Amino acid sequence: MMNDQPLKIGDHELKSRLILGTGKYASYEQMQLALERSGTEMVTVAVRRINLDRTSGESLLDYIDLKRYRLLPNTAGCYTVEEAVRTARLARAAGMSDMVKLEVIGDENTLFPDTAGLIEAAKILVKEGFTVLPYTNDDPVIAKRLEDIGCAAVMPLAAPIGSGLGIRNPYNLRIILENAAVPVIVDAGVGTASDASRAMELGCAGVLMNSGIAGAKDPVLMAEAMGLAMAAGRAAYLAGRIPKKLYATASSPLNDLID
Amino acid sequence: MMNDQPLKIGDHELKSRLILGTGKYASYEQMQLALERSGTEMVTVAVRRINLDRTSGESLLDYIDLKRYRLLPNTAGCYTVEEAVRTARLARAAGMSDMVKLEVIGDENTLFPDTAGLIEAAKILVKEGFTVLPYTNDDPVIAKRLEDIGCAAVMPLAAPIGSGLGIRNPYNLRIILENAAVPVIVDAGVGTASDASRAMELGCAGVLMNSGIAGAKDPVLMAEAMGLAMAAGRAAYLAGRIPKKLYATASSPLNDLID
Amino acid sequence: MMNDQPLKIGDHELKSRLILGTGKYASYEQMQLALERSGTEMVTVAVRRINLDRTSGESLLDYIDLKRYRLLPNTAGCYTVEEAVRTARLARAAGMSDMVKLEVIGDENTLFPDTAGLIEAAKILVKEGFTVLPYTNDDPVIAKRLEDIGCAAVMPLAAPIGSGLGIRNPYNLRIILENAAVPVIVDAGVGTASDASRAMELGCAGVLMNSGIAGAKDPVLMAEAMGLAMAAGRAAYLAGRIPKKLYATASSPLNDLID
Amino acid sequence: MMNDQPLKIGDHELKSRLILGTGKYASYEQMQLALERSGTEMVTVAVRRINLDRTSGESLLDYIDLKRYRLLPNTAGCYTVEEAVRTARLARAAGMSDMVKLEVIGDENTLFPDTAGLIEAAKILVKEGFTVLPYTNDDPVIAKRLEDIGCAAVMPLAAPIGSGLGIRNPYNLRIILENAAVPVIVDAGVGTASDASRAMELGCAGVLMNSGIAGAKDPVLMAEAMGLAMAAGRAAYLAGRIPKKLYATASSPLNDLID
Amino acid sequence: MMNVRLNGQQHLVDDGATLSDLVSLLKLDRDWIAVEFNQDVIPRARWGEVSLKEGDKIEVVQLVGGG
Amino acid sequence: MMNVRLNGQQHLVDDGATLSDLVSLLKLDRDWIAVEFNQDVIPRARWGEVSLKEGDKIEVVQLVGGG
Amino acid sequence: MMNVRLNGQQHLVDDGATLSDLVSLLKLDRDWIAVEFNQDVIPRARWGEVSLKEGDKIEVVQLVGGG
Amino acid sequence: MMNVRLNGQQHLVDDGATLSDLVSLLKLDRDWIAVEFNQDVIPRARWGEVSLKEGDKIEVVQLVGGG
Repeated sequence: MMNDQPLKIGDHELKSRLILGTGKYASYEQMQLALERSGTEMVTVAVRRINLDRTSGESLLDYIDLKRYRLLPNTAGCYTVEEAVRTARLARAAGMSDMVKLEVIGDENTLFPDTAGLIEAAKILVKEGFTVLPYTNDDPVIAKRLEDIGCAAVMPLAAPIGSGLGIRNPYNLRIILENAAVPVIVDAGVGTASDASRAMELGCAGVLMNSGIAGAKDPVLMAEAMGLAMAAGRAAYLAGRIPKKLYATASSPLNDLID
Repeated sequence: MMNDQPLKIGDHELKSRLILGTGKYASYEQMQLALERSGTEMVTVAVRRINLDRTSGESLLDYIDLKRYRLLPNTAGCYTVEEAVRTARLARAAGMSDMVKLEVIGDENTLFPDTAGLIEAAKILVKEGFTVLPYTNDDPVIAKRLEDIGCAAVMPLAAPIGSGLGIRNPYNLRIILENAAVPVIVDAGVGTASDASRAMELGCAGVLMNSGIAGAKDPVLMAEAMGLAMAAGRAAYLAGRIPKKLYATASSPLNDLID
Repeated sequence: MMNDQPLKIGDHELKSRLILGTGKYASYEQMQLALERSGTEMVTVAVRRINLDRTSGESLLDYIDLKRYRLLPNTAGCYTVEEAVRTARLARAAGMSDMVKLEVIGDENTLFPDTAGLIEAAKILVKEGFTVLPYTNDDPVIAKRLEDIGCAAVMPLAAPIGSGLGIRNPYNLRIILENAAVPVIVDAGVGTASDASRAMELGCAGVLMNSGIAGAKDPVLMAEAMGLAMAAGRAAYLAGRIPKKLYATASSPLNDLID
Repeated sequence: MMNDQPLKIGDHELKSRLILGTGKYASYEQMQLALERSGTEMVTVAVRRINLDRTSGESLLDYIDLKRYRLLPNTAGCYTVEEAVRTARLARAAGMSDMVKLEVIGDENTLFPDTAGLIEAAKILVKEGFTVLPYTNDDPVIAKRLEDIGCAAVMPLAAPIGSGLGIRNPYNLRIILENAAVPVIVDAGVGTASDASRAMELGCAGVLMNSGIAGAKDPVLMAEAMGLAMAAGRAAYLAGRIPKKLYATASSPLNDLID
Repeated sequence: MMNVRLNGQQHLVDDGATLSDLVSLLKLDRDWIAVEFNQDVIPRARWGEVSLKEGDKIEVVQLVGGG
Repeated sequence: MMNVRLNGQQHLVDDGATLSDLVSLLKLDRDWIAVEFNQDVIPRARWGEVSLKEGDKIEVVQLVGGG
Repeated sequence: MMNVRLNGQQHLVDDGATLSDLVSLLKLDRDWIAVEFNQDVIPRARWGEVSLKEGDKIEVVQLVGGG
Repeated sequence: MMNVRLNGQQHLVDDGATLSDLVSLLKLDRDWIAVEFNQDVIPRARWGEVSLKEGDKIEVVQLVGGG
């Protein structure tokens, strides 16, 4: 098997370059199997109020082996800098992790980030010692700014969250990649295995996904597909693909034909 | 790991859905490693005159473990029905296999098939008991005709041989797939891992490639990438991807946010 | 306005490079207006048995000014060489034109051509002095063969007839264009104005369409759109577009900024 | 010819939906011809220091008939809010127009906007009574914010300025269009005629371009192409295109065939 | 009287009738139609020379809207 | 007894109760939850030191599935 | 005489000169140029009212081709 | 001695030689090669039965790398 560098995010090292969300599975058991089968080593979690009226019953964390999976809390659902920052702090207090997938959402229909708010929140959290992984749009200027203020990675969307549209603008992604010194992780929009491979072939450091797996007809099998696709895309990137040409080149010898 | 049906071509069954060419490697050793790493179980070979002036030295077949790999001789380089049929017969006599990757080439710059000649040659070889796998263009009418005359599979090109352009016309491929009762194997044009995944996600039964691997900077690593990509694409196809949507759907809960 | 060469097909010369079908309009009046507004100079017509039970009433040709529009009879609906050849002969006898849009259909769901039959029929009709414009797939080998046997143009499909999918495989079209000495006219599949422009920008000599106009919500306005799009695409092709680049180049001066 | 509404930007009305830049032409004469041939009614101009060492000679404005063309001064080259605002004020003083194409550039390689600065500058200028047309990225959240603060239009890029890549992300553009109450004008990235048509077919209110014309081999002919393409795309949008389908639909009658 | 097959249907015509007679009887506009007689196209100028016999197959076609 | 605002709802607690008391009363698993007290996060170790007063705003959160 | 900063360069003007004088001296076409004086835009109509002082910063701009 | 055409070139063989003799003389590995004799493929088992005559055309092929 190929020898690859681990993915370094801040002080953390990951062998698998696939980061998985834990939302929207039919059951915790299904999620657990999907995580396992995907080979992931880092999973996102959301921070939510405890519902005091419900008997708590089982908890997500009963199903996540913390020796195997690192937690990456998110600030999903936050529409302001203040909410995002407070949520990140709560996540750190709850999860004992300094990492945060920072989301400051700008619009509920597209779930596109509010990039100005994102930068402001990132500045605050970097100063407080967080390892910040911001969910951002695919704008190269924003990506560079996030890197410049100390984010540990930048996580541009491939397409809207849950849309399954795949990499809508590989051009912007290429520009971001050519100019980034921190890992570029595609976050959101991946719909199927080849989307994940393609992100890696472009040179991305990793891919974060949730709906593409949890929403598949068979989420556990799709998790396996995504794990394989990440490895495939990474290997293809490292292996160096053939150039594209309009015309053909024979793969069998041109001489010694019978006549 | 996923439970998948084997790929059946005539009487033959293959667990790996990747078929590899054996041409254009830097050395037999490199080819051997690439075959191994890819997980393939069937490899194409060409039929050529023995060069009587050269001391023969090593032979391709010294490097192909026939217990592990089935041979699929091709008729590459044949521009007429007669040449292709004679070459197929020689291949059968030499290789003790009844399978043939049938090529009747129509033009040396594109290496597109001469589909009329292809159909004629296929008819002859099917009658002689060959298991015929024809290399064809992506025309649904031709594909159907090849199936109707008894070909064991149809192998439309994704793009010109060696071009690395990937699947140029997924629409035609979909039409071929929806109307075929025999395996549809993409043959030629695959440039990188995501191309292979995408072919499988469309529902293809397999992919045949050579230049995409042999021409990569690191062919052995690309072979591994392709093996993974085939498994990824196949699993994604079986798992059933999410539908594509223009707008977003949140993957974290919408309720119980702090305020 | 630009000075362009006329489109020469056999002995015929056309200023407009748009060829229009006359089928599927809501009324002859609508068709008449659409033809007018599009600027076309050549229209296709089908050959059909006179229905002896119906009182004939108005005829298509009452609505086509033959001083303005040249007729291009087609062999639509023919599935065999014999039917196509007989239909072409009848068309010539009826229409006093030696031109024929030759169709030999291979399959009723895709309406893709039967290319082997097409070549056979074309040979016969060329020998009989017809100016043959064959509707073909986008296979470069077939296109070259049609040219070699004396067709006056080749008319590859952009996508299935009536599908509106636009140019599905510009790569094949480019190869056909680079190798053709006769006019290459895109026939079928154009759905909107930019599809027509794109065909012309690739270097096509013309575009033939019907459903894209007749099936639009406002066929007369779409006819105008298509006429404009043809002129736009042709002019852009002749004007020589800028090369594509990943990064930006300023269009305002970089010096003499205030500070 | 079609009856279309004029494009309204603030208090201004334009019959042509094409806005042209005036930079990078080989000569003022060439620019003048290009403007004429394109049919545009509004042209962008930049604001630059008068070079006191150079004998001034001819001026751009000697070649622009102000009865025919409205001026749209830009703030190209401005990297800060302050520069952009000062430049806009100077433009108003010089050009007696209250319109400004607002640019706050974020990066010199991509010329992508600094969207946070853009919003800040737009706020100031709207308050000062300017009709602000901001050059922005294709982020729906930013577009909405610009509209909310009173911009008279939003002008998302199709691709980097001068890149000629065309509409890289029609999905984002569609989302912007579905949510905008002000005109959406594609600004930058258009490389050829079909790109312009496509923008209009998506429902854009207009297109602004410069390099695509000035950088063509024959700028005057390309200007004509672009003018035609705008009209074609607009007409196609208004005419309502046919839906896309995978399979074919015949355009000639299916009955009354000979047998 | 005799039977011919006209556009796929049985049709009665007078003994000795020509293609030209048939076209006249059907009241067809002679321009823009074409006639096939036993699978051979007969030019307009020769319609009067072709006499019909029992069982002949005749196709009379016109140009209609098509793409 | 006094009223505090807990997770957006009114909640009665004993006079002098601390955050720690509150968490115990709610029978919450102390691991993997976090507490915000008037918009400041209070580390687990300091929950015993923070006494509640009428009108205090408390958020108690946990980690749940999300993407 | 005194020094002002005109378009980024040192420039000598007469004592008591106005913006209007400066524009005249430079032989500039008054239409289609604009003048910024210490970062404030001065409308054409008021150029005569603004007297220059040592060290003033003046920008005189025109419209040029741009996209 | 007589001349045969072997793989496109003239080749001298003994009178009465068979295909089997020819393959032996060429020191070819009998596995994985195939022989065509005047455009007919001759199965390995029958190489000994086929005697060569002046002008016969023989193709001896092997499997090589190809795609």
